[in-house]
Amino acid sequence: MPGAESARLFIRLENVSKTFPGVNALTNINFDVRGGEIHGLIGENGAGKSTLIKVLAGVHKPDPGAVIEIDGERVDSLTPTESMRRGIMVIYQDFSLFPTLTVKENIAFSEQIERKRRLVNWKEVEEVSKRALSILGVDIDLNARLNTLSTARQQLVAIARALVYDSKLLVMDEPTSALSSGEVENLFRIMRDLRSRGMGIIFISHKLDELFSIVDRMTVLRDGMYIGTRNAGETDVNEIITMMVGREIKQEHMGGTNIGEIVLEVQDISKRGNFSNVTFNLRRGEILGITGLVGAGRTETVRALFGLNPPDSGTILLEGKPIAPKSPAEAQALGIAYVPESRQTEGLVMQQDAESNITLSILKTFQKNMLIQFPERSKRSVELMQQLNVKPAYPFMQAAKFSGGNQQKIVVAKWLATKPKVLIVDEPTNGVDVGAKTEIHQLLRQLADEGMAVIMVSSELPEILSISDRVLVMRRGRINGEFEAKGLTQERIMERAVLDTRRKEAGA
Amino acid sequence: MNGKLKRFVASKEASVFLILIVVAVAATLMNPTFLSFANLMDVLKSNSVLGICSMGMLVIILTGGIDASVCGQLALVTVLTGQLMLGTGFDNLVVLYILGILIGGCTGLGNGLMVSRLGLPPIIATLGTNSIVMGFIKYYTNGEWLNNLPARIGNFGLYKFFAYSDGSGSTIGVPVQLLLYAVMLVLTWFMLRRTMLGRSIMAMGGNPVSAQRIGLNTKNLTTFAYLFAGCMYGFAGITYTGIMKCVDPNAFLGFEMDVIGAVVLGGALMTGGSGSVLGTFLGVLLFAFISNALTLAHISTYWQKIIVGGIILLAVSFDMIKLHREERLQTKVDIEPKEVSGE
Amino acid sequence: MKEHFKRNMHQYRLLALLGILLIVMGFLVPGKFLTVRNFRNMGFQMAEFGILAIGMSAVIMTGGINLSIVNSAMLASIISSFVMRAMYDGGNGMAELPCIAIGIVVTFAVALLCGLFNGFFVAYIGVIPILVTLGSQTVFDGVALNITRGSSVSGFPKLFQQIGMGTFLGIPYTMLVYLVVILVAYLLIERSYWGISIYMVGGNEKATRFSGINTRKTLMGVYVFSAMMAAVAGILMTSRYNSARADYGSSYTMQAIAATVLGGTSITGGSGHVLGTVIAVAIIQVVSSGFNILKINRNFTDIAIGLILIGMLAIKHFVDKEKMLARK
Amino acid sequence: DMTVVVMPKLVGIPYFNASEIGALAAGEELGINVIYTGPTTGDAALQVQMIEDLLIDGIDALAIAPNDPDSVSPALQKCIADGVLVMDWDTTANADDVTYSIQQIDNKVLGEMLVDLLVESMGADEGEYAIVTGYLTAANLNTWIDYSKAYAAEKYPGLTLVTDPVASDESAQEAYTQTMALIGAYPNLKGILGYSTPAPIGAAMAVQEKGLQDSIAVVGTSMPTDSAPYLKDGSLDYGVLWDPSQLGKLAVYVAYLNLTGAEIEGYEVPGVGPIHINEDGRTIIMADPSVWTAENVDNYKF
Ligand SMILES: Nc1ncnc2c1ncn2[C@@H]1O[C@H](COP(=O)(O)OP(=O)(O)OP(=O)(O)O)[C@@H](O)[C@H]1O
Ligand SMILES: Nc1ncnc2c1ncn2[C@@H]1O[C@H](COP(=O)(O)OP(=O)(O)OP(=O)(O)O)[C@@H](O)[C@H]1O
Ligand SMILES: [Mg+2]
Ligand SMILES: [Mg+2]
Repeated sequence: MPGAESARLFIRLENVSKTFPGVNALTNINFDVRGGEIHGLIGENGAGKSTLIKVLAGVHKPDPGAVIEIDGERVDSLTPTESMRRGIMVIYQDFSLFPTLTVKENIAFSEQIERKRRLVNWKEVEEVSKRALSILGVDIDLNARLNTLSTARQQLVAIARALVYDSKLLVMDEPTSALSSGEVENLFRIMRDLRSRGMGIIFISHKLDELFSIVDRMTVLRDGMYIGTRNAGETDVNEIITMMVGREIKQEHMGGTNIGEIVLEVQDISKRGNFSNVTFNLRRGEILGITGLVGAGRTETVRALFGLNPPDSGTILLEGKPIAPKSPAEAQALGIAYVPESRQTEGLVMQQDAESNITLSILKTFQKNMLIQFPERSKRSVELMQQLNVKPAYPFMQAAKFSGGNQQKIVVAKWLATKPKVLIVDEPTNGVDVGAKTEIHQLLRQLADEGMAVIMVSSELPEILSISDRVLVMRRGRINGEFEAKGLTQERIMERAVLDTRRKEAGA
Repeated sequence: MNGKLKRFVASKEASVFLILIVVAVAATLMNPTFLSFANLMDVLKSNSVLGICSMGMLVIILTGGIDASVCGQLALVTVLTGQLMLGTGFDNLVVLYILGILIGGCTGLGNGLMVSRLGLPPIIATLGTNSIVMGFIKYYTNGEWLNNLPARIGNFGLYKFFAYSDGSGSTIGVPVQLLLYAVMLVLTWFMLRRTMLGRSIMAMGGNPVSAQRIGLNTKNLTTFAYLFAGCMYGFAGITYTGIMKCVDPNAFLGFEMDVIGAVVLGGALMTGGSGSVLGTFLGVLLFAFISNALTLAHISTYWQKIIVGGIILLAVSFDMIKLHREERLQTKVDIEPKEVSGE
Repeated sequence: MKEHFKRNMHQYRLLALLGILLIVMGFLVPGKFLTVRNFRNMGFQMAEFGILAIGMSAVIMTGGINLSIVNSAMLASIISSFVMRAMYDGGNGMAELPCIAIGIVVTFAVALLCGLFNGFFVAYIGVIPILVTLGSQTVFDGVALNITRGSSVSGFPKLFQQIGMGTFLGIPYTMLVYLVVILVAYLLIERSYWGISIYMVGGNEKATRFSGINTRKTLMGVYVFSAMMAAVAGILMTSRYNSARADYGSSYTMQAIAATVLGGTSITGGSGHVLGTVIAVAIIQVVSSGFNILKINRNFTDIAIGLILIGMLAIKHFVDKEKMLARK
Repeated sequence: DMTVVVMPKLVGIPYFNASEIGALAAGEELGINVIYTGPTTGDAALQVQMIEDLLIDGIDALAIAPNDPDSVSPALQKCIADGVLVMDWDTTANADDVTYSIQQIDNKVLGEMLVDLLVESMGADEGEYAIVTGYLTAANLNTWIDYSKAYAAEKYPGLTLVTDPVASDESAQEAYTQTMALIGAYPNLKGILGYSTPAPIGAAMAVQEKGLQDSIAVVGTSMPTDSAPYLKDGSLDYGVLWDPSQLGKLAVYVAYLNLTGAEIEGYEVPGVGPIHINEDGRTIIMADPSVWTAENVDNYKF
């Protein structure tokens, strides 16, 4: 039972500001977390959530004047080691794992450092990591190299690493962005367990329903400023959204108004170890949602259409003509666009500026007499940034310096620029805040209504339900159900995603 | 066990190993001398310096760095210790080795500090060090060889274990350099595999930002890598003097490319975090044996270069093609078995 | 404007250093260094090295490296020299001009093959560039040695020497060629579709490919471009030295890498400017020529260039405070 | 004030250091300004640059050991156009480019002498031999090798060269490694000819290590102090060379005499001897090569 002891303040921040050259990421933040509570940290993309926790972790030094109190003791300079020593453990938004080490080392490494080991105790590493994964209830090859794992599995490893620790405050920066709902449930179970043992948890997520189901209190940031803290029981989604964006956002089903003829026909395509007998078609003006559990083969399937993963058999018809793109360049020429799921490795050239990234897919159009017309390019990129409300709208800022959500908007903008016939988006709102999410949804809808055909792969069922016209559910590489979106419920989708309903139907 | 074997077959080390076997078989078919104990020992002896240096380079490459100053550092070590021996007749091998390691350590430390504290890109820092050190050495020594070193160092260089005479006057046995190389191999392996220091280097090489976040002092780790390499070069330098019985300040020109080549051929990634002692060892063997095999196979000098280049390209292409193939055939989705029709 | 200055800070500093060096040399060698004659002399020399450095820069901008650039230059020169010699036949064969024209075409053709060779392994097989070019360097050198048995090839039309020796209105042809190459390289690398793709590929090959850019073509193009630069440099060298040999210019490889990074191109790719490389080449030239004229021991030239390299990049690091990401 | 530039193929190797001593000594004896400078690597391109740069400062005479005669030719023509006296030394430049050509020995004599010495050390005029050279691209080494090969083929048909010359990149370690491999590859090898000064040393090292002093003969161009240990234990049979410092001295003297308009033929250069110009009016040959053996090697100090 969380008693008086656990209700004690564990950490208190006062007057914390952080300025990067040209950006006030945090301004006079006041914030506290008690032991034995789960504290939600909410805010739009770029609100400063990640920056705040990097201050807690000792990765960023706050501007002078900040007060940080841990366990009642004032800490003047917080380094990563100091922060860990005082019991703060962070799961970073980008995982911060070691790609070339094995799973077991990734999990046990920081713990070994904490213990000031000089020699590696491989047995201990193995035991520790096994234990951590079993707490999470997942089965991952301990000796696999991290960079051979999918994003979802990497995220699980990052969580496992934090669980190894006997920490007092666990900070989780969007730990569920790549997880399936089953895995999320599992994680929540563990979080509740940790809470009951008196651990404080900071939980960052853009998925408000998730947040409401787990947090005790939540603090809202906007544009680097502290807006307020609420008890979960005493507030509702609408109030929080208002606090976040300063206005109310309604989410409702947006059906297509202008659905036309078939643009894309996928006929019985298969690829060994990727997907099997996939058949569907796509109409002009329609948004086709593809959902399913992580690892269902959705990404592999849509990549087949973009020339990244050509199928072994089957045919793809675009406007009635068979196509077989072998590379993204070919697919693009055919009028197919693809927003990949990993913006860091596949979406952006991080060290280049926003302008170069946004205009990369349409670079050729700025060519005149063999030369790129830079003024035109700048103009176009500013337009695109404004259209998607990228903040800040500085075309010359390095992509790496934008917040996660704004980076995602840049990737989306890059593909919108090509005005494709078929637009494929893979987890388009992964790590995107509610405001931006709605904007992206509206944009997709608008594009469809203007005559584009859209395929949206997403694990977020509310998103699927709110903007798709039709929904495909995939399960283990096959299409396991197709629905009209209108009137569809999350339960029916989950049923198809989780259960092998084909058996019943075939039998019936 | 089976899993381990599978992992090895899939590893980069396996490709180098395979090419090595092919080279060895081809060479043996053309000239059985290749596989003779005496020949193998000779080749290992003359490449032990390359091998020891490659251990240092491996650690640097694991941090994502590179060292273009191998030549300068080796020259500095051999010339300074050579001068000492000539000037004073000093011939205590243990002290010489310690001195060599210290001198190499100093230049290595200099490189490390420039990279970690001044934030210079490794290639610049070490290219700079190399031209400065080589400039001074050449200016002071005028490229003059140091001859007539104490007999002890030469005798040490000739020492062989389990030596026996083969009747024609030459002694066959395990050269002392092979032992020295083996010790450095084990030492580096131990450092990288069993100590937290080594694991930290591997981790940092893979993701420096994460390393900082979990509280590793990446600056010190980087500095250490260059320091370690410097010490290895120091050790290699004295070993070299033992083999050659004299010091030639110009002996190592272009040697850094051999060392880098051997490490990378052994599967280490230039971006850091990935690479192994075993792989590097195989890389050194491949480097050493190709050239030896070609001479034994009576291939004309003019063709040797073309073949060596060709084999390097073949080895690395083979590795890449294998990787692509695996990637293509990898099962990404566990596909549901087909149709379970009504029963 | 401010943006421009901030972005190109390093180049301005290099320019300032060049100015200072010129003034210092002017003082140290009064009346001899800052003369038309010396500038013409440096103009003769700088071109071949500068062109190779530009070829190297383009490759480094993609995150690669070309260790075989000088060897492709020499292999192309040697083969074309043989062709020219055979056709000219000491004056008994073809007329000078067509003979030279064919020679130049052959140089470009052979260099093209070398570039395609490297590009194939890098772009289509995906082998890392340092290994590819380490291997191809050995192969090219081996082929060149096999053809020449190590000796030099000469005996082409007298007129051919004019390329490397002649002047137009007092300006060496080599300098004119160099200027044209700089302009073309600038336009190609910093203003063209292909050039922008170079930077993007250097930053993140995968994201660039996913954006519909044919990154294989970009990479292939870079190695071909670098080979074309090698061909131009090869022609200038063959003409200036009136012969071709397998090991000419062997010291240029490392120097070209040094000039590229001194010029501000990041060795991990994704950034850099043609003009930065050009200024860096000029700095190295002034130091080298100045020390030669001062008859300072050649070893000090190496030391000075080493110090400049470390110094300028340390300044870049400290003043710009732009922590150079050690890698992507 | 007279300025004479003596340019070696490269600075910083023992051979050219020795010639520097002679050249500078001559400058002092004659009271003229002698500059001894060259590139740090044997790159012909660098040599051309240095010549061009030196011309800016104005010099009176240039004696050059060209890395490649053809490549320096244009630069030498520039010198001539500038009124500079151009000579070559150590390695010949193209005949049109030089007024005098100062040669340590007759290339043909040296090439043939090496073969004779090898046959003598082998104790037989038949058997297998191999050649270890410096760089495959070195013009003077290639000249000697060509003379040696031609002579051996004609005079000793029983000698067979096992393979093309093996390069040691002017490094004793490389020569040692290559020789080790050669010994393994050709079990009947009876002799090794080493060209370039480190090559015979490296070859001797390998022979010494294998304990094959009695079955394999090693003969080559080497510096006496470097060769002493190997000559004494029999792994190197003969070292052949000349005194490079005398060569440097001779070059400076010839330049001085020419510039002052004095008579060159028959002039007695201190420590070197009388100058004799060949019939071609250009070539000056210093002396016959000296041969060092275990007995006499200690008399030489370079
Ligand atoms: N290293 C940096 N240099 C400059 N600006 C930065 C840096 N890191 C973050 N910022 C800026 O600080 C602000 C806050 O970013 P932060 O990553 O904390 O946002 P966030 O709330 O976590 O957003 P998201 O939900 O999108 O992850 C953004 O405007 C971002 O561009
Ligand atoms: N046992 C495993 N070990 C490691 N990785 C696995 C394993 N099984 C599946 N994966 C990884 O999971 C991924 C399959 O998920 P995929 O992206 O195809 O599914 P998806 O339905 O598109 O899900 P999402 O898009 O949500 O990630 C592949 O990238 C694959 O590498
Ligand atoms: Mg964030
Ligand atoms: Mg996916």
